[in-house]
Amino acid sequence: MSGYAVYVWGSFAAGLAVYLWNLIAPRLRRRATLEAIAEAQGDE
Amino acid sequence: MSALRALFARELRLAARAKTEWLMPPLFFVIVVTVFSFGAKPNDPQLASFAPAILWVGALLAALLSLERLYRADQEDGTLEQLIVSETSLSFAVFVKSLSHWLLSGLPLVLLAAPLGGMLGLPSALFGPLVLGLALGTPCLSFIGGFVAALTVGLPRGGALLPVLVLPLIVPIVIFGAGAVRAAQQGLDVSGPLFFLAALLMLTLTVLPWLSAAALRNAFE
Amino acid sequence: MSALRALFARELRLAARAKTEWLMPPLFFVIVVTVFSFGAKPNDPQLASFAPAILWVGALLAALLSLERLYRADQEDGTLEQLIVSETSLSFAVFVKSLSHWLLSGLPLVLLAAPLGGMLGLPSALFGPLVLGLALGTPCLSFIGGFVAALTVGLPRGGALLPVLVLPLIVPIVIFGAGAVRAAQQGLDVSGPLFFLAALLMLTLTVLPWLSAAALRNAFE
Amino acid sequence: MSWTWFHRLASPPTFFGLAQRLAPWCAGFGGALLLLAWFGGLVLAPADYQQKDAFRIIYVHVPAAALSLSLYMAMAVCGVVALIWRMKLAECVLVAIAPVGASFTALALVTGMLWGKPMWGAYWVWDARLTSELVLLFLYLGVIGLNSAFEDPRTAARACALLAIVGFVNVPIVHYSVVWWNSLHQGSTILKLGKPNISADMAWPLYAGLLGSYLWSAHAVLRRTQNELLLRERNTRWVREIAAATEPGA
Amino acid sequence: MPLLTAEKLSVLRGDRALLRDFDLQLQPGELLHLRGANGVGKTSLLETLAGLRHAGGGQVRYEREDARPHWLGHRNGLNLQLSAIENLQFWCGINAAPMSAIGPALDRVELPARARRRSCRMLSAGQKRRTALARLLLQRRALWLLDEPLDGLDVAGLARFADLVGEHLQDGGAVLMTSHQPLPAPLAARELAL
Amino acid sequence: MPLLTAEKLSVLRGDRALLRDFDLQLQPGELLHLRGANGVGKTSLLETLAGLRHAGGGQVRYEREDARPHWLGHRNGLNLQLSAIENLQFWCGINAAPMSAIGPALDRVELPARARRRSCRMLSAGQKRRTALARLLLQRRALWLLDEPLDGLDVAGLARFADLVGEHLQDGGAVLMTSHQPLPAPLAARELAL
Ligand code: HEM
Ligand SMILES: Nc1ncnc2c1ncn2[C@@H]1O[C@H](COP(=O)(O)OP(=O)(O)OP(=O)(O)O)[C@@H](O)[C@H]1O
Ligand SMILES: Nc1ncnc2c1ncn2[C@@H]1O[C@H](COP(=O)(O)OP(=O)(O)OP(=O)(O)O)[C@@H](O)[C@H]1O
Ligand SMILES: [Mg+2]
Ligand SMILES: [Mg+2]
Repeated sequence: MSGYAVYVWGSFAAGLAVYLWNLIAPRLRRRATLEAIAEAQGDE
Repeated sequence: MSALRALFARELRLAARAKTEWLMPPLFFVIVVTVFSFGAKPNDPQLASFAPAILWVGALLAALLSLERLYRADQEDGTLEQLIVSETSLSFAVFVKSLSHWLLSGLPLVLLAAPLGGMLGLPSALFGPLVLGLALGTPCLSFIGGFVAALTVGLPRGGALLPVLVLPLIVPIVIFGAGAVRAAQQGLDVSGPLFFLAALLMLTLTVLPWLSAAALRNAFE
Repeated sequence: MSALRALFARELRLAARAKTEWLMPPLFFVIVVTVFSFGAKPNDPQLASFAPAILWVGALLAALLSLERLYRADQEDGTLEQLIVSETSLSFAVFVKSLSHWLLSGLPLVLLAAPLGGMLGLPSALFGPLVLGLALGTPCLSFIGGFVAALTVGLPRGGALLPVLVLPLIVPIVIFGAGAVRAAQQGLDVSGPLFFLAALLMLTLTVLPWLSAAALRNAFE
Repeated sequence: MSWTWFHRLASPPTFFGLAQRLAPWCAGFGGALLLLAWFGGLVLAPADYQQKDAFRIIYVHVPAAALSLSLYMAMAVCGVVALIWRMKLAECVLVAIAPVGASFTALALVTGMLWGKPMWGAYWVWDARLTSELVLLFLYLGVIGLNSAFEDPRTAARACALLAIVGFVNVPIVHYSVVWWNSLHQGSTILKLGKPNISADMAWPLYAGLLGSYLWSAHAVLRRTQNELLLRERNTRWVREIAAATEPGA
Repeated sequence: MPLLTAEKLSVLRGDRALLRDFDLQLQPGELLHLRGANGVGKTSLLETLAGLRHAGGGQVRYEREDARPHWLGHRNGLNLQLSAIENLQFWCGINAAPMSAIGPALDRVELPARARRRSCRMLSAGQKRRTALARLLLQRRALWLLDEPLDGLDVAGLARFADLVGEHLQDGGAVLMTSHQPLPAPLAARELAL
Repeated sequence: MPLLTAEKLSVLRGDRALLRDFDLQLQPGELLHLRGANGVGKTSLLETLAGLRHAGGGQVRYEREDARPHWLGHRNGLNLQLSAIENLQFWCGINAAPMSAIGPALDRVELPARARRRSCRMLSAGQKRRTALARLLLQRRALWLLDEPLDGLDVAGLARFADLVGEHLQDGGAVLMTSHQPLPAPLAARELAL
């Protein structure tokens, strides 16, 4: 990488993190939300 | 007409009641300038080149200090709900309130800018763009700040959020305001940034009162 | 013991309620630095020499902005009168409240000072005096500000009066704090200003809670 | 012209179902394009004659930067719709966009900084493009903060709508900053329509990455919108049914 | 012609519907006393009728497009730093009412002369409530929407309130109010329990 | 031995003396209902008796040096961002009362379960007042000083209030309260008109 490895790989790593976060975070939220709703239903 | 008079009279009366209120923004302004001059080496020529930034940031922060209170008391004592059901349009009331905020906290800074600039070693040739820029920019600060105050009035801890919301919206104004002085420092044409400020002011004056009124109505719910 | 826990828990809970509140003070500082940097010439290397002043003014302002709210809600919703008739001494409650104010709005700045100084181009050799000064000075800001907030809590527009009363008390702190960094910049001894700040902090911590409690009692009437 | 299709689309259960069907396609196509783009960018594309391999950062930086602006624009449009028609769906989309937009803005800043160090010799300079992009991040964070500060989600969303609309002034500033100020940052060439001055073997991974990123973020926004809808409609039958269906053992 | 019509009104708070398909008509001369347990939604309903809160569905109509009700909520709408007179002057200006109405209005609610010129912060709870009631007299509006107007009023205050409302009804106005206590003596109200 | 003694008490507001040489004794089991026109000085007197306001002369004594009364003023003492339970937890901590008292106290004032865990901002006026009343039950204090405690309470709320006060009196406590409306049914009070 002509001496720029840190910067290039750093950028792609940051990119990977952000893309993955955008995949996973909504999914985790979805699960938490549905669990909370199901739980609230159980209460009633 | 009578509504205009009533709104103005009330704001001025309230300001007059707290006898030292009008003192606060200039005082804060002076202190910011003082801290910066202490921070620099005595008689540092660099101070002059930072003068526009210092003065603009001081003006900005001084405006910020009083913004949180703009609608809070009105909301808490029920004045806001009475205004909503009144014959006067809420956006007009918002307009007058923001304008009086400027008169009480922005205008003194405009008047103080030249002497303080002198203290910081700013050449007097630059007073023109400095003062003109502040005269165009500080009303924008009052109206934008008023908008954010309206957004956060329903929030118990809105105060913490307010500066964080105001500052990004205000950055363009500081950029152009301080930019005008810098342009003059470098012998460039100052009319560009000043026209931009004037355009921003027009936009602010015409659009923000409506949006602020919508924010206030929304906060009520 | 249980009173200490209850007071702390309440302050932290209130801060946590607005889920992003803890983000706000750091964000605020970053924004102040941003605004200032952009008011100055782009990429000006002289910015570094103003870093201590910018950071100290930012700290001051952050303290000022949140101080007005320190006792106001408690007074308006009747918590204050309940505290007065409670088993817990008012000055103890005041101490804990001021301390949590510092934890929530002063400490983040202390932690952020070095990275922000770096962003402004401050040499890392100066981080020591900067951070140490802020660590000693920001609690003073919280306690002095809390005292003045107590003095003015009964006043409807006390908020406006507050900075006017606080600033003279606080200006020495800011000047010594920024002075320590400047001394280090010039290769002078920094212990003088720092000892002064430490002494002021001791005085503040021991005396002001009592005075604040007296002010709150007085404000009730 | 009939607006019934629009109203039907805007009804929460319909939109939820639509998003449920659309989202996997967005993620699938987007992911495939992104893989292709990164492979192309990291392996196939030749090194730049000036910047050498550092130029490869473009394949992360430019899509992120373009998304940061596009998502803000979408958010402001949703704000207008939410305020004028008081439409619940628009409120949900608005709130859903903010974290996605913030993440891409942060990515644009980070990759820009990583690119700036080798090219300009500093991670950060107080330059118009950089500063206005930082302000964009603050605006996103402001929307997120404002949204979380209100207890009632509808009040929160409408406050966010107003803020998003006012904050929109910053978007042209970011875009034109390189024109209005003499900036260190390079001007718009690649994203300009017409003939881009970049060689084809460098260009195609970039365009694939752009398209892939738009699809990827569309997926995130759809999913987040679904979450918002579930939360706000939690007392309706259709949500209860979904919740019951996903409960293990139910 | 009714002064106030509510049709198929829904009142929402948070994600809960307090009222659904609520219908109401208020004729000139009518006094409606809204009752109900704590938290049943009286205040929310009144705020919706006053136009302070968006209806979750259905609609509210006044006699004419531009008619506005007088609204008195839990909060008095008095700035505590201004005196009673200054507060009323402000509202006269805002609503284009004649300033000359202020003195007589304060006489009607029997606010002592001493209490009129000092800042409202120095008034007792009942005195503040009386000042807020005086605002209703500055300007004729046919419809009054009052949320717990009797709060804090002493025996004489209740009698004055009865006078005001009685007169307003005779003039062809209508009043919709909530109260947990029975209305003062001569007032005869239609009761509506939520 | 009286739970509260006031001797030659003066109550000043601004430059005016509202009361002079006022004497009062409250015995265990006694309920005193303070009445009087708006602005006569009931709130000021109660605040002075609670130790919130300096007496302009004379003195106030409790049963013991360190005895503290329960105080309930116009303001509820509830932080609006915290839930009813969180507010009461705070007061338990401050006054070294057991946390286990919270649930039963809220049951006694019949605050619905739904309303206990959401922030007090979302409670209706009467629900807030009930929560404030629950604070009196967290911890036994012999003397209760209540300023218009009936404000905002619905019919059921008044009945609950009567229960609480009745029990407190039977336990040997004393209550001094103001109210412009008559006290709810079974309570028999000594009346004192200012
Ligand atoms: C923190 C630093 C940086 C930030 C915040 C930043 C921000 C941005 C933004 C917002 C855009 C999109 C503009 C638009 O769509 O109108 C952009 C585009 C771009 N940036 Fe950066 N940038 C940074 C550093 C860099 C560096 C160091 C380079 C290369 C030396 C670079 C190269 C580019 C290129 C090539 C484009 C595409 C321009 C086009 O449209 O043709 N950026 N950047
Ligand atoms: N800060 C003050 N300075 C001077 N006078 C005051 C102040 N606050 C109240 N007053 C006056 O003191 C008197 C007594 O007020 P107080 O609140 O004790 O009356 P109250 O009997 O409780 O009336 P209400 O039945 O309306 O609650 C009133 O006439 C009021 O105007
Ligand atoms: N911001 C809010 N979000 C959700 N629910 C709320 C909110 N504010 C109030 N509520 C709930 O709405 C219901 C109705 O409140 P409202 O104030 O209209 O009652 P009310 O009939 O006036 O009661 P009261 O007799 O106590 O004055 C209450 O149960 C309350 O808990
Ligand atoms: Mg109510
Ligand atoms: Mg009273």
